[in-house]
Amino acid sequence: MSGVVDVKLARSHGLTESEYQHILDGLGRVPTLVELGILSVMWSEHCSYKSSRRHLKNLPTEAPWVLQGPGENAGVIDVGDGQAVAFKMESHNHPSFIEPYQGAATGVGGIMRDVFTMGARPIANLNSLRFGRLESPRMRFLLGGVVAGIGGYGNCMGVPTVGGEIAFDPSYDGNILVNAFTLGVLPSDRIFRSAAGAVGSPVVYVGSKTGRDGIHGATMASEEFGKESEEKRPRVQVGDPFTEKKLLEACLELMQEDVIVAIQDMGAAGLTSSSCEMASRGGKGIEIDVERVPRRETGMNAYEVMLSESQERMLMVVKDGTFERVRAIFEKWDLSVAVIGHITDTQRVVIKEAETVVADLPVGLIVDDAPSYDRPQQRPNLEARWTLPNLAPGGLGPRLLGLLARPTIASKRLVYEQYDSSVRAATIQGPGRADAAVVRLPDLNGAPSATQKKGVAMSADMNGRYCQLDPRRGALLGVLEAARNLACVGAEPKGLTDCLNFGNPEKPEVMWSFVECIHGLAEGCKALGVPVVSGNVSLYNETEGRAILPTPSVVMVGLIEDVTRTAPLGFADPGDRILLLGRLDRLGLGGSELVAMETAELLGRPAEPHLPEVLATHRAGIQLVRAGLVKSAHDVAEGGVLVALAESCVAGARRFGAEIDLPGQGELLARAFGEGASVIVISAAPERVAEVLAMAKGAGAEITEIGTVGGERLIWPGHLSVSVAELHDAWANGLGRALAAV
Amino acid sequence: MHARVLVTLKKGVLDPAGEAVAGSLRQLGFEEVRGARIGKVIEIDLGDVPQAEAEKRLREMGQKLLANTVIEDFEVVL
Amino acid sequence: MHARVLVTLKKGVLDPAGEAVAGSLRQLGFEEVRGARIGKVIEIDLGDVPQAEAEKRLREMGQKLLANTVIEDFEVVL
Amino acid sequence: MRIAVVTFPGSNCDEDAVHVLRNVLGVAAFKVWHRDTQLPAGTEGVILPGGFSYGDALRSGALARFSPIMGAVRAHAEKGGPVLGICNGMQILVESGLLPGAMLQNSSRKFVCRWVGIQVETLHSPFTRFYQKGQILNVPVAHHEGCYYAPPELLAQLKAEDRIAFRYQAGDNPNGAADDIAGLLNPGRNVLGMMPHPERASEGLLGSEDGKALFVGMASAWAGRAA
Ligand SMILES: Nc1ncnc2c1ncn2[C@@H]1O[C@H](COP(=O)(O)OP(=O)(O)O)[C@@H](O)[C@H]1O
Ligand SMILES: [Mg+2]
Repeated sequence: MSGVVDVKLARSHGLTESEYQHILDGLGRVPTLVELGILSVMWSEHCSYKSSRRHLKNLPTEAPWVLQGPGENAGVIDVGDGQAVAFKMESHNHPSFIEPYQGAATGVGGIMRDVFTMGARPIANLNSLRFGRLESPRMRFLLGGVVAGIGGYGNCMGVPTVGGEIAFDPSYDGNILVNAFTLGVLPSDRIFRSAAGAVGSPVVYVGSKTGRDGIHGATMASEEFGKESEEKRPRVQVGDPFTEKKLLEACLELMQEDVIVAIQDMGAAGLTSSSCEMASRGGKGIEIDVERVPRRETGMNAYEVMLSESQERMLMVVKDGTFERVRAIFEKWDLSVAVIGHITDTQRVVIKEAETVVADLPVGLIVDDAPSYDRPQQRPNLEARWTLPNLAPGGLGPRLLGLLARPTIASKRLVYEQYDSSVRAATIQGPGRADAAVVRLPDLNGAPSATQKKGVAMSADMNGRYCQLDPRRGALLGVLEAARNLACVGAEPKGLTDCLNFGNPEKPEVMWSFVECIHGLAEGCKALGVPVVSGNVSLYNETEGRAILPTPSVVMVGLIEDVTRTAPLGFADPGDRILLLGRLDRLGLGGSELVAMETAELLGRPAEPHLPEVLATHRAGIQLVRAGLVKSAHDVAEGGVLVALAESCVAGARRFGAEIDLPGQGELLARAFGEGASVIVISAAPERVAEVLAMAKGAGAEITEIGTVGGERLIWPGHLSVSVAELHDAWANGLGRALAAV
Repeated sequence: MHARVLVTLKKGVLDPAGEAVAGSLRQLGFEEVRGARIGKVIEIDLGDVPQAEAEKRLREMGQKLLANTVIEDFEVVL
Repeated sequence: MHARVLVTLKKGVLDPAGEAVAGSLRQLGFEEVRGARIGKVIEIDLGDVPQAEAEKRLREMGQKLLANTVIEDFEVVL
Repeated sequence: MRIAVVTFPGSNCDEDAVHVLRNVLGVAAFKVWHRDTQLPAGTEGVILPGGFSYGDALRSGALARFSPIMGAVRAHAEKGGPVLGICNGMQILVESGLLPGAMLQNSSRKFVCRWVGIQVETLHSPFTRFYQKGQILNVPVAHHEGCYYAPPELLAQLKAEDRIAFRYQAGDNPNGAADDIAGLLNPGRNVLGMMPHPERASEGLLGSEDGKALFVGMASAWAGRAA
């Protein structure tokens, strides 16, 4: 790289001409190379949120139980009895497309660091994945690599991966999505934050040594892929979960003592963003000597040290005079530890290389003056796609089997068996068992407990197809689905984290869908009383001009007071009665899996949710599960009610048939395969049905008895009769066959 | 014909396993060990192929499958 | 001094990874591949050590740590 | 009853083992740091827990075997004290020669985590004495290198000496282990290595209590004979 800083070099750093001019004006001089590097990453989309910031303000972030909303490494909510949970979701889409194993692994590593930086012990991971067509060998390679990478990192850390979602659509052919979520627990009165403390306090570096990994990863995540992305390969970082496990234990050990004033992980943009953010959040200045940064490679210059994205590193400000204590703990765990600078009152970020100042920038210029754009928005002609195609009538059986075998719907066992889902001896509902994952909370110190009654439930959801057809309604439906899943395990929703994956925001139609989706998320969260406490934005998911479906993934977190009272999704005993909570006639075929299967097109408008009904359904679900009145609960989602029923038949610990009669007179296909908000399939012992009906009605919900569990076939007299063996085969082997077929 | 393809991590790419092994070797008394890196060796049985042809084919295999060229280099040993 | 220790699975020990690689290679059009076995190469930086001494030490490392001689053979390459 | 659970760098099931002993069974249990050279006075049993000691560099268990504490673990085993290696703990026992054979990568070449049925093959050990012969235990596995390997002579010997403690149920072998071996004993029958995780199957709430009796057996085996 040439050392002459000019507009050309600025552009190669991803800065626009006017952004560069802004720097010249703000500084009153030409920046040094190190300064240019710092400003370019801090002003990248990934770090500055320059296209999204003003719109994120529309999300509701408050509730009495929120202890930390957006703005820190993770959000924190109070769960009572002195305990809190910290959680966040983050994307690693671009790195995973380039090197799937390491990209996904470092994504998982990064989000766990965000959570334990807050002082929380991670107890559960989830992930939300999107892939393109599996017919392509490259896509199968990406899927295999991503799954192995997620497992490789999480398993080694000893944090169970208990749930997630995977969906497939051709729009992800050139940009897969890898969104990783971690939840941790901490004492509610001991949250660690990142605002720099008293002037003169030492700034301490701990963890791995710094190498030339991923220099400029943050700018990579802020660019559209083109042909030349191939050449950006060596920027990929490599994860080291063994070191992160040691870092986790060492940090939590140190956090037991009164030593740390501020702590911030080094994620995207590494030492640069961690130091600038600490200074900014504390209203202070910071001075760092790069010569003192522990290194793995020789000959690194200040630019490289500041911009390296080597993983498994943390920056801390500690109380004066406590460094020896810090050193003892980190050396016990064989980790690097060094004082690399101190906090100042100058409100400047000063970087030295021995005695030479290589960067001296006002914190305000880096953070507060970062660009913020109100990008133009343009509503596309959505109506053009809202007309449903004419589908041939009848043929429910073959259609049901076809839907069950669709990779988006079929069993994900091939994937989740590669994740350790039971480590920590606290997994009550693991992957594939129930609509939401359920984990028993540990004791106050984070250790497993046999007496703890409380648990958390988590569900990851979002349907990009709905969001493409109607962004606002699609995002709302995603939030409602997450809450419905929580209701199925008896959990009260308490908080949400999101990961907003979109295409190029400089395109007005993409920008419009982004803004609309935020409104949809906000509407859902407000209706449910659920605050957004953390999140992440990933833009430029676009290759050669083709954007992904708008995918504002969410994970909703709920609380369960008594973990002995949850419900699985599979039927439990023959003779049990099957009931529907909610109204089937509210569902429709717009954007449905059935239409996608039969037309390979995105058509129709997703069904409108009726919020009061939806809330009543959830309320009834939660009450019924908590009362122990239902033996199974499963929400109606992709594929509609027949798919949900078939899954309850074959996905549980034992397999059953059922005989049912779907209510209503609407069009048969819409009744059978319609999608939308608010329907849950439950089952109960016949002698409890009267109580079930009474409780559901008491909660204001619609409830209908539709049939009985038992037999060898799923039967809807006059319409459908398929053997359990066929249903199971289609569902259990669908993904495997899609992966094996060439 | 039997050949070997050695696949090693590119310079600068972190090798945590190698570092752990180097540390253990030193602890075991091999203090002269300054570092270790762990790669793969793939031994391939090719049947009767002329050497020049084999070399060309093995390079192709390395490129296409055996090495992950994002982070690894490879070398053909006949 | 840089040295390599090649660690390979003993004959008779099943190597599913090697079989998978051979299968994939054939699928990619390398039909001449009759079989493949996957081992490890450990590259060690030894500093300044006379060759004979190095060889002896590396054999010791192989024996003690680098290979599990129940299932693996090793070979020192200087 | 005092059971020591060793924490190696990278261990991640140490807490779970302590939890089951302390919170479920009321047995005194405590963690021991791998760099210690002695087990605390009064130690009656040792558990090498699951996890990824040293990041599983080279081979699972290859580096942990040289941790300073392993001298004391070996001495404890040689005196007849019970030693249980679970998952990574079994890999460490095999690498260190306390158990014969070797571990290979799963035949699927993938990490596998799922529930399996294992059959109790012998009651002659502190760990298995409270089971029924042939009893099926429902327990999870979670590993990448769980394929137990033994040359034919060794296999024959293990069988002849009744040292196979657990076998995966026919058709339920998750890793390709020789002769479906899920757990095996040393000649003294006081050292058990097993790939499945009994500590994750000791509370009904988590899906199974079948692992509990193993810890009860271990904890009471050597009562009063502590070092
Ligand atoms: N879509 C969103 N919704 C809510 N909060 C968000 C969203 N995107 C980012 N945030 C918040 O903005 C802050 C910066 O996020 P990020 O740059 O991802 O953090 P980190 O530096 O830890 O990677 C975090 O507090 C995050 O929770
Ligand atoms: Mg962070």
